[in-house]
Amino acid sequence: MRKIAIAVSLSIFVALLIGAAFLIHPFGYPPSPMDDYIIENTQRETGANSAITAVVFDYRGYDTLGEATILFAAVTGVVMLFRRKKLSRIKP
Amino acid sequence: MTQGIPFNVPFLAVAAMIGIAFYIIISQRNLIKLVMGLSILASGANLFLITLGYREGGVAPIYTYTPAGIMVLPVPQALTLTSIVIAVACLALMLSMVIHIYRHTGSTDSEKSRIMKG
Amino acid sequence: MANLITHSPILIIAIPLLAAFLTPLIDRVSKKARDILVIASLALAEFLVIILARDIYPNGLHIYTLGASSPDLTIPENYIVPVRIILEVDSMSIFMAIITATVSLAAAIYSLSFMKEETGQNRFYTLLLLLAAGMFGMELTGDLFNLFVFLEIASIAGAALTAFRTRFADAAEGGFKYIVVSSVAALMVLFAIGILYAQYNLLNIGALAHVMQYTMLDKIALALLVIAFMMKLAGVPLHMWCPDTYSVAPASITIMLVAASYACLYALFRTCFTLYGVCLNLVTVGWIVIIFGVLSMFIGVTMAVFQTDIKRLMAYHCISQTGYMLLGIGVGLAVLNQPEALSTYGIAAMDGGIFHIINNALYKGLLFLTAGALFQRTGTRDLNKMGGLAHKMKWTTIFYIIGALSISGIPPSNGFASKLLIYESVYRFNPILAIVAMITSILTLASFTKAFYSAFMGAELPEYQEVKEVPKSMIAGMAILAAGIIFFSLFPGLVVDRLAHPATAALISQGVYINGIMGGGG
Amino acid sequence: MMSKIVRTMASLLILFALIYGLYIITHGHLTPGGGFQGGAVFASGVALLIVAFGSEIIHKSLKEHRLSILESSGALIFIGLAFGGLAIVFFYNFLVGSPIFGHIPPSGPNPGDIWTAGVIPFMNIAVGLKVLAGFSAILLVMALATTLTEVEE
Repeated sequence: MRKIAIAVSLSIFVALLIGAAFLIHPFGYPPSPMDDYIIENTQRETGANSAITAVVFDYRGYDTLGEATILFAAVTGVVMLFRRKKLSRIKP
Repeated sequence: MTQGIPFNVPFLAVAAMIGIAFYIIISQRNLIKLVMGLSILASGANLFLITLGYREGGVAPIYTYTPAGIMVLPVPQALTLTSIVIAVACLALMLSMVIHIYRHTGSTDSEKSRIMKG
Repeated sequence: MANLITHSPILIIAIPLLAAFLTPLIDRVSKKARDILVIASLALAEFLVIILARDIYPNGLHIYTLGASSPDLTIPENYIVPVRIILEVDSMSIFMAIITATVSLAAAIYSLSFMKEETGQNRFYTLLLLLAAGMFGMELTGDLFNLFVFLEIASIAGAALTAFRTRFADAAEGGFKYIVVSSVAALMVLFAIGILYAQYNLLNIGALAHVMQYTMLDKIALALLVIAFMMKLAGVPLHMWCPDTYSVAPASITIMLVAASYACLYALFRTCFTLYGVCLNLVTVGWIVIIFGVLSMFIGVTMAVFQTDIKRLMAYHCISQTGYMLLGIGVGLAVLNQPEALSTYGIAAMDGGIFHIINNALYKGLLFLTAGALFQRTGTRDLNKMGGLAHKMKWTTIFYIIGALSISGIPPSNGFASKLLIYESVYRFNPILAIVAMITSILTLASFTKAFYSAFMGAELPEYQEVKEVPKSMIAGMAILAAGIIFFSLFPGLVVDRLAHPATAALISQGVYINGIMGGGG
Repeated sequence: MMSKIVRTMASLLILFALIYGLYIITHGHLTPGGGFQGGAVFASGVALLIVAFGSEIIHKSLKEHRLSILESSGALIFIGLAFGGLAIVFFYNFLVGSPIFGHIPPSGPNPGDIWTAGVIPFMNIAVGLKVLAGFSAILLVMALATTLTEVEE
């Protein structure tokens, strides 16, 4: 029974997404008020030639700070999970 | 600005990838395959973000020796950079936990390693 | 001082991050210095939250644009759309920041001695600080993609911490479930952000709310967002991961995960009230949230009654308490556009729901910490094996009684105050819901008295002869939460007027939020 | 531990991979690339070494606690640069127009000199340092975890 319920809900979900795919703006013509500002003013405001690096480190630099902490958390997590065991037992 | 079927093919590909990824996540019992399904979902999200930023006949928005032509949107590419690193971080953590589950229960089958019931 | 207040939204997030990056280096110098660094940074964050709250309640919104030439320059000169990331703190987000700050401070102090014998402690404290910074980041930001990034930080840090004690077999499984559910939820949030970005080319919540036309695509994005945040909140149909993860994680991490799920609750309210706000068909979305709430309430408590593992029992209660909040806020959402209904019971329901968030964070936190103390001393979480611990562990018993009284809503306690608010207003909205809420409260009382007798009362078991009280810092951690509960129980009226009511007013007034960014700005 | 040919080729190729990674990090603000991408290229070089020489030998020279010091210092430099502009606003680009790296390039297509973009090159290098140390630590630790049968309890 569970299998049928999953299959039905999944097919509805995918049909919904395909419907959404048709409603989104045509592939090559996105609305772009925010991005036009960035493209024009990158060199004047941030001095960087590459608009993408300017967005990553200056316009939305706070996202990249969050990004760096995600990588830091993942590395700390993995190293923590495989730490060598110099373990003293918890007193029962 | 014709909005015919051929123009929205990338978004259909994204919808197909999401459907496949959710099918894998729901139906697969082996934990490694479940992690693979999740990485498909993450790359589907990245594909979706990138295709949002494309402009007809656009070039990369970098001013060093740029050819002529309007420029592609820079913000989705920055968002995709962030979501790629997030996908890698989640993948590394999940796989190290699967290694631990395998080491403790001797199998990566999610049914057998179901230690906690109810 | 004024300068500190203007910069305080970013300092609340940046100081725990700075401390987290410093911990591995300081740890090589001395363990003591590392503990002092962890507690000092969280205490400083709490201090900043309090002075920001004192500045926000009198004069409303607080804007902080990152990277612009002045903190409140939200839109670049003579341009129509915000380009940079803007931190927008109103009384609802500062209310949630108070909860996060108190809970993470109590968790850090508690785990000083709870984690004394563990190896790899500096990784533990780094991730604890990152989890706190992730929650602060989620609550204070005004940018959708930023909300996704900090949601992801909280999920990864929480999952790694859940699997901290790798010697237990089920720790890695609990962590794995948490990270899979969080990743799927976060990617659904990312799809919704992509859909909204495709239509309006904006990422700022205020700017999006300003231009939102609620097309078919926006409905799909709303559905994705609600489902994703319900997964993170352990709303009933999607709650399977919650008991496994909460029962396996160390006690101080469990209360941080509970606070993280309330940060997701805040994100759900922010999308329903501020991002979509008036252009929603409020009755249907309100009723969806109510149905999630009632299901969580009822099924959570019925599953909890016959649990033997004390932390699984508390985890199921956590699901049912989240149901109360969803019920309270769902009623407020359902009547948002009927002014006379809103004024009579809508705002009271939302006040009750929001007040219940802080109550639950405090007493659920206290109960999980007492369960951690029991685990530390008896080495087991199984209620059948425990017994007669009241004689030896005085303080833990007192804290357990305070927590149990307020969770089951016994009159003097703060749990009762918020549940009363919810009962009254929900009864006027729809009597059946109020009756279900009361039955749930009675079942909660029943299951906690059962747990109390099997763990604390009864004859002294031979193998627990030499059990002695838990060390000082664990008692200090529990004392912080107990003091909060007692303060809220003595002055419920004061807290509702000063904390919960401004938060409700901030949630309802979408216009103030929008022209904080689009209107003033310059 | 791979065959002799693979090991010698790996030790030769590693130089180009690392140099290329550093190039991408430092020229982040001019050409496509930046801290994350350059760090990933650098880490792929380290992965080449781990595959060729086996993780135990690499572990002798590349301890993960030293890598975590490198990673924390990279992260600290990055958040320090973010704090640097706190006089005005948190993430303010305070070096634009100043003598160090402050040169404003002529708008429109230009050859692109490296002496531009204020704080961004330093942030690129800090993030690159952090990413390369972080990814190498993950690769090394996971390689060690699966091969080295460590005796635990």
